[in-house]
Amino acid sequence: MVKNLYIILVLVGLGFMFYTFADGFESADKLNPVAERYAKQGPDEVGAANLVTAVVVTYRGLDTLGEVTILFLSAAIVAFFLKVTYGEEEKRQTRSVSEIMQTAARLLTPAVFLLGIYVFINGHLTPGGGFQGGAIIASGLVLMLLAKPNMKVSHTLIHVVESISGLAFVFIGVLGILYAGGFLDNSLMGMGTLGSLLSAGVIPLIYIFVGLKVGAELSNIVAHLQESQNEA
Amino acid sequence: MENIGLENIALFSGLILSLVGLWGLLTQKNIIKMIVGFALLDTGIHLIMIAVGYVKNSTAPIIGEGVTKANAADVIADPIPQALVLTAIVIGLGITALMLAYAVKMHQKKKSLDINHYKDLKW
Amino acid sequence: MSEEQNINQNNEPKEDKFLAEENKIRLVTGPDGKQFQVNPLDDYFCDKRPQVVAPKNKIIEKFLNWARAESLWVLGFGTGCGSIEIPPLLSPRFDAFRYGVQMRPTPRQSSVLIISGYLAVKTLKRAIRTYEQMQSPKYVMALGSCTINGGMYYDSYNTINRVDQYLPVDVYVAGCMPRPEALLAGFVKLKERIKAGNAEGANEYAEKFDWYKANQKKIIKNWNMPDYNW
Amino acid sequence: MVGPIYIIAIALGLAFLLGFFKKLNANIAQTFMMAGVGAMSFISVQWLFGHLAGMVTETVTYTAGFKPPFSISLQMGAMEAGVTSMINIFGFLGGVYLWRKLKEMGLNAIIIYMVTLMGLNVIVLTRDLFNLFVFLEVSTIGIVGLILLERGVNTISSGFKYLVAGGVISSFMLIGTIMIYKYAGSLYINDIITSNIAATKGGMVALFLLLIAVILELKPFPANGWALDVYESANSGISAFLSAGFATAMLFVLYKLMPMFPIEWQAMVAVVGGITFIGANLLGIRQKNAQRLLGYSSAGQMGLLTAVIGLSSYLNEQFIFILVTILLGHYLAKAGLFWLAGIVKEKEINSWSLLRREPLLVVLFGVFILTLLGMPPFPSFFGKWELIMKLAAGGQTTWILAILIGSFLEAVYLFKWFGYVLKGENEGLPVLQIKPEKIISPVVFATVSVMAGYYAGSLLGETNFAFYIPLMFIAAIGLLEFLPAFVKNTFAIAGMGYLAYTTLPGLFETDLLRFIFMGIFILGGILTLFAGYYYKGKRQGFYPSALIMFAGLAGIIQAETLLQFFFSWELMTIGSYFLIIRGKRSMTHGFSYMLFSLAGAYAILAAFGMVDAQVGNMLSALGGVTSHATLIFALLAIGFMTKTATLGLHIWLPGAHAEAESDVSPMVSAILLKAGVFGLLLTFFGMGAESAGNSSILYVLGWLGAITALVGNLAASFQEDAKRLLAYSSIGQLGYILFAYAMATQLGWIGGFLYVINHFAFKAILFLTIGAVVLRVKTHNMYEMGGLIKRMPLAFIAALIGIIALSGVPPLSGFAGKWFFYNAVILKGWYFQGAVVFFAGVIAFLYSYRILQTVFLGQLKDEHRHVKEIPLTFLIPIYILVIGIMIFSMYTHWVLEPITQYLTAYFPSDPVHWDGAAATTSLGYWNGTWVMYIIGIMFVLILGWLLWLNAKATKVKQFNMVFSGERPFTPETTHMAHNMYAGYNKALGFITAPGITTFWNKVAEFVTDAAGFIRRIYTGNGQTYAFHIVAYIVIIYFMIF
Amino acid sequence: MNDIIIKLLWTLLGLFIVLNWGMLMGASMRKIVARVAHRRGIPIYQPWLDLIKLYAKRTSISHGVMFYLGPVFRLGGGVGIFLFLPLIYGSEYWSNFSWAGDLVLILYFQFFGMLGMALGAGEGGHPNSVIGITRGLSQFTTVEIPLTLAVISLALQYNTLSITEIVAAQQGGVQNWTLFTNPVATVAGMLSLLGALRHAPFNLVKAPNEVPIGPPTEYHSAFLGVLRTNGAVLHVVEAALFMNLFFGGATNWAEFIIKTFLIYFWSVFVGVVHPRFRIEQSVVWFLKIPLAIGVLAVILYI
Repeated sequence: MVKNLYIILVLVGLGFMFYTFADGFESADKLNPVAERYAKQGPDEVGAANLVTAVVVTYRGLDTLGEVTILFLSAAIVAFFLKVTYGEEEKRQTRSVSEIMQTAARLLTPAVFLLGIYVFINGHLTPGGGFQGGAIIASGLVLMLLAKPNMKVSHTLIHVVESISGLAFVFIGVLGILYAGGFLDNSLMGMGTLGSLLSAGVIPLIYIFVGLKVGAELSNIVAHLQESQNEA
Repeated sequence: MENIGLENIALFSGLILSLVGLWGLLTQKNIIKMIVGFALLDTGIHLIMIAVGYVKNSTAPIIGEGVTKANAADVIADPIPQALVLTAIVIGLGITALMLAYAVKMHQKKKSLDINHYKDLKW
Repeated sequence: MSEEQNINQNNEPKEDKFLAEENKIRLVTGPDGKQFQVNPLDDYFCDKRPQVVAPKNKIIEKFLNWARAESLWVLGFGTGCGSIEIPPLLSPRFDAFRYGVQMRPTPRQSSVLIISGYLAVKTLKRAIRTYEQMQSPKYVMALGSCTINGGMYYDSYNTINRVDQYLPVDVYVAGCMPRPEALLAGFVKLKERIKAGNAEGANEYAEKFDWYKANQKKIIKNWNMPDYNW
Repeated sequence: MVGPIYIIAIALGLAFLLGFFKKLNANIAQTFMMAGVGAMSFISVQWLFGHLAGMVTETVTYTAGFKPPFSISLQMGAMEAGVTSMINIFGFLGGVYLWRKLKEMGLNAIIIYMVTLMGLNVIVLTRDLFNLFVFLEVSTIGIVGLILLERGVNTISSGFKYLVAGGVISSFMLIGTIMIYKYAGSLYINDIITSNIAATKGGMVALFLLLIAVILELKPFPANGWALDVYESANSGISAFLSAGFATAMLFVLYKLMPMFPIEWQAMVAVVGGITFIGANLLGIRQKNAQRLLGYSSAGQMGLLTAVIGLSSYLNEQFIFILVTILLGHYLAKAGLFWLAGIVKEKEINSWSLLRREPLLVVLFGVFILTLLGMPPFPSFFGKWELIMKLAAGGQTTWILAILIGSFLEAVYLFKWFGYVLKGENEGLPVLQIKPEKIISPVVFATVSVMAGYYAGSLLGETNFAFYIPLMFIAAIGLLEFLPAFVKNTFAIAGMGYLAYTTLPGLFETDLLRFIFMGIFILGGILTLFAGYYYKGKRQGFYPSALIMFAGLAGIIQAETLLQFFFSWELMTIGSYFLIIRGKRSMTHGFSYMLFSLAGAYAILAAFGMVDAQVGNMLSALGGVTSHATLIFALLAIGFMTKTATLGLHIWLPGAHAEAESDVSPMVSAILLKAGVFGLLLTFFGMGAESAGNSSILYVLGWLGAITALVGNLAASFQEDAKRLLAYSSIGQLGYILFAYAMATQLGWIGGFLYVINHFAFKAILFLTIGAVVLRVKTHNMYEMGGLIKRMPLAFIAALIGIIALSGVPPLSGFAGKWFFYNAVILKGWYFQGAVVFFAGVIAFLYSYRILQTVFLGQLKDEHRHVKEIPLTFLIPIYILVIGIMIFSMYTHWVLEPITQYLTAYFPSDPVHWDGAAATTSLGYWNGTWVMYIIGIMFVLILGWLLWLNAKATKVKQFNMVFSGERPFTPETTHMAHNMYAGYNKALGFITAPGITTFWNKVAEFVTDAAGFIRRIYTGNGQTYAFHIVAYIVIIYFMIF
Repeated sequence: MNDIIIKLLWTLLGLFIVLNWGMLMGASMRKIVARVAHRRGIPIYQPWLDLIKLYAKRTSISHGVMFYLGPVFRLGGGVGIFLFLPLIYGSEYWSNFSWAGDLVLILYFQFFGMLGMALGAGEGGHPNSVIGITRGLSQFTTVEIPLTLAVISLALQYNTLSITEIVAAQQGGVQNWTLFTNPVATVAGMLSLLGALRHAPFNLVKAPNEVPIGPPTEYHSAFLGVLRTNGAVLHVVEAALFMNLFFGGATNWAEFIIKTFLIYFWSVFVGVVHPRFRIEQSVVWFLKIPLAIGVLAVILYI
């Protein structure tokens, strides 16, 4: 218990440290120069109505690439870590899934997938984007798995989707170096009209791939975690 | 303190949430609970990030209703923290997934989720 | 006690039941791992026979004998009960120093061996060794009747009767025990013998070595050593 | 130039591409991966060469076509090029090393490996704070994945601990980053540097959080338990990755971010680093597990580098050099050692003796250990040197002390380990299986280490090519290890001969002092090497070690700058360590030798630092020192006295000399000890005795020398081991020499020189003789010998002459020493010290007699009845020395007169007057030649007389002695040898009570106990480790705010 | 060259005188001891007879080369000291070869003989000899200390280490002797002399029956003769050394004889009235009072 006392003490100290952030914290009245430039130039330079998307995909595209990489890595590690040992699934006892659940899942899954796709295709226009869309797609998979615990997910499909989208992302990035201002330069394709679906250069393209990739990877993780229970 | 705004609430709750998360991480012996603590910590930080990006009386940085290219710079919130938080969430997700995978594997190895049972290496 | 009972020196049977353990032939491993035999009697002891050393020309020898006679270094070993009579010699009352008599603790430096009484078999061995380790010219003086004919122990199982069967005695001092005065008289006698050139006991011992040795070995069964102790 | 962005593109593209072919043949996949890593290496290396050649300048690559701060940019400067090259080359070689393992673990492992490597590259290159964070997470996650190459429960739990700790750290980093953004309005590092965000409290805290997170990633003591577990349990290739790759990148991050932080925090960074350096190395002392030990060492090295970064303001223009060389040393060594750990597969360091079955591995191990420790000729040596020099120039004495203490602690466990490798028991250990791909990488790194050392040295402009010729010669000999010993011996002697030919004539013209010492070193070397012809077989390792030592010795003499001197000094120490440790039971002794030597070397280093700060780096400028002269003097004296084994610092000597091989003992005793003397002389010559401080130190040294002589001689008298006796005698003799030089008068120094030459000659004779006898009789114990004069008369004569020279009996040269001593002592006024020295001189008779009596006289033992005379290869050098000593005794003035003239420059008063062979002082006179004649004639006359008298003496054997009418029992019971001076021991034995040994043992015990106590903070509980991290942050926060 | 030969002849004559005086002195000392014990004691010519007898022994044995060389070294040591010691002050003939070395040479030349004796005894193989030697060496180590200090004190006093000059400084009357000018050093030196001459209480080395006579246990015949010769020479030259150092030297033989006799008598005198020390006792004894006196002697002249 003395240990807990120490922890409390340390956390109180930490709180004290954090308090300096909170103390006199005030939101800025206006944007800082960087953000201001994004706000002013962004729509023209990037062509995305959603400025967050502009930042995420173009201005800080390398971050996004890293982000994708992290997901990719996590998926790879989980896959590599939780090697599934097939053949023992008979032993696994699963609770029977309720009828309501199964029916609802059957009904909702396509809708969820559709929503996910919508979200990432419109990433440059509305709140949302590749990650969000991908997550929605993966949640659709979770729903399926909840309904059918013994379902086998096609890893090959997932990998193909994952790899193609990942490669495409990098490829677009490299094209940016070759034909535009730099890695992941948005201006590879025409800007289009602000606010229309086919605008914002390569952003929709990238977001499609990111969405597919994120969806595939998250599905992959979920599937592996689920399957790993087969392992004794 | 009369002008406690949204951002202050977000910041405070973010800070407190991270402390709570840390507390959980540091005191809970169950590995799953530790991971939950970590998730809380993460979430708290995300809140802080969002709070930082807030500009007084601003709106979402999406050009559309009420936001035009011309006035965007004056009315929108800072888009950068929002972009960052997106990344941070994904990173947190990745780490959490890994932690869970580890937890699964550790449980498989020792049939225990008590962190105290994994002290074979020390000194 | 006849001459034919000569014991040859090197043809002794190797297995001697009286041979002490440490004097037996043993197999030893050298530091380089090679094995070889060590025969202590050969390797650790010199087995040369004593040689007769003829006196030098008369005049020089006369002078030297005078010096020898006046410088009698007595070995301070007590071989028998008579040794109790020796210490008083050095006391103020008798003061043997006056006659050039001095005590030495080691046979190497001494010229006179005093057999101070009967010799037990065990003691005989020591006495012989000691005598042999002295450097010639060397003299033996025997005290008391026991050394002459066994005295009261003439029939004892463990004492020898006549010392001159085993060692060349120069002077006998009679009495049981002879008093220090008698000892002094003995020294005077010995001096006279030396000065006269008659005290050639060492040469006699070397000459009749085989005879002496045979006598000695008859008494001492576990000789355990080369014949002559250098 | 291929842009750095392609590093990312190639890695990720390949990674995603490989994911495509899930069922691809692992070999092909891995080939792709290696090709990718190769391409990454190529990109960074071409940039590095571009920078080195001055073809390119610092280049910034923008992404997304916007300039920073609006987009993320990658900067490829010289440092970045270097660090990424290091990381990528490591990645490539590590990939080679892990080939089999990765293939076995499948495609995912291959992908993770490559992506992790890419992450590290981006960490280095990026100029965006958040991007840094993202790719740091990429690397962290990647490493967590790579940890899983091993699947033991310990590995997995340690991976979890790592994950938790990494998560906590990155949380703080994230808070810091976002808060910095809030206050700076930008994430571009250059912007943050220029913006003054530290002005606000919040900004400060934000910066603090970022800094502390970066520092925590460098595993600072004590908040580093989480990383140690990983080091211990992960695959060795991955531990290497963590240590050489990840840590390197993180260190660069710290370097990169440093300008962001307030300048006052540098001190904090330095302190944190310093504590880590000392703390981690302290705990390493108790560690038995090889990989965990390396983990501690890794943390320690990072601590040192952190400290270097924190101290950058003192290091000025040399900062980068220091950082890079030390980092390079760490990088090469740690990777190499972890790789070796994977080859050995033994956890416990004392099982590493099985490394000995493969000489190549031993060499590699040695290279890495020495690289890690900063020994010459490896790069970190120059880094540490410059570090100390600059710190000294900045007046940072405490820092010098801290760094030297840390280095010393590091040396303790590294050399303990080295000892196990070289000498540990390797019976019953499993067979060493070396896969070809595992050996390539260590070999490459070891080679790079050597080359980098040369390059670093030439960057300093101090070590010219000629300095490396001996080393190259040694390397050549090292390559000829397969040849039989006598061939190598011939080469070695030829090399020494060449050295003599090139150096001696020149020195004779210019500098008598150096000529004498060089003569001793070279002549002694040749003679002792000659004895080596005795040994059959290959004698692996002997010649390189011996030649390293001699190269060091020659280097000391020839050195002109402080660095050259120190370089050679360390070289000599290493070589002699290898030589000493060759003995059968010499592991512990070699170990303590090394520790004392290193401690001494560090004292010298510290002193040199102060000298360099004042008068520059020339050895000859020593005299110009003005401030702290006394401290410098004392430090130098202490440093050199560890080599001369002065009382208090002597405990290594007896064992080391006694247990060494027969021809090594004279090398280390007769020759090596003189190096310490030479050092002392340089100090005394250079700094003089004029100042009050120095002369009071000299006074202390005088007493110390006298007492050393007394205790050394007394202890020698009580030894049962012949070589140990000689070893203690060396202590005593070196005590005389110290005393003589401490007098700092002309007479004293003439005496000192005389003793130096004399001790060289007779100790070489004695050690060679006794060593050869030991070779013949296979025991050191004198009471097991005896009577050997019958078997080895020539050895006896040599020993007798040696002993006469030693004990100072006229007419041999030892007496000349005594004569000069008497005169010097009285003229100097050191009466009581002098009396102690003379007392010691008389005590020398006790052991002199003892060794002659118990070895050569008395009773020959059964087993030795057939031993042969000592080998001819020993006899020849011995008799050359014997003749030498005779000539020297007879014509002492041939040597002493020039010395007197030489010294007149320093002591103009000139109290000695030479007239032919006769020396005259104001006190007296002495004519060595006549004394020799007179004694010789007299001796011959008396001998003739006795021969005439005793011509016919019967030759008897050993038992023909008076034994009170009895006969001796056995030779053993008749040989009076054991506990020979029982009565003397009763009277004065208390002086030799091992108080000093006990003292040092207690010190060692205390240190290890402290380590054992402190390391209990590493409970093994991942939660506790996380708590440590948080507590560390909070504590440091409250300390600096 | 002629000079040297003449010198040599004079030196031989000196040696002869010293040898005979040594034996005579030894005999008289034994007479004195006898008188103390109420005996008449040996005839005064006894040492010569003993010597003749020893040289005239008919047989002898040898244990080896060093056994042979031991006595040579031993006598060489004694004669060597004699050679380097000026006997009569002011006489060129009797100053021997003292120009080749000085006090230090003589101090260290003592070891020459000791070493030889030790080696010879060792070659003899007898454990008792070695025991005797170890005792002798042990004792000698501390015996030297007061002497060393006394010599340092003298060197300070006279500012020279040359015996001739030390003697020269003491000329011109009794009051100039070191005995009076530096009594403390003299005391230290004379105490040291007790140990050097090895009379009781410092004669455990030669304990006659415990370790039969110690080092020379195995020596006999001419070997012993040589040793005894040396004993006679050495006692005189040691006494002469002390005479030169502390008692004004000698300007003629008569003075020489009287002074050496008295100096030697001092050790006999002490020996007659004292029992024997164990070795560790004697070692420690010299480290107490004589050492303190020696230190005092130096302190007084600093």
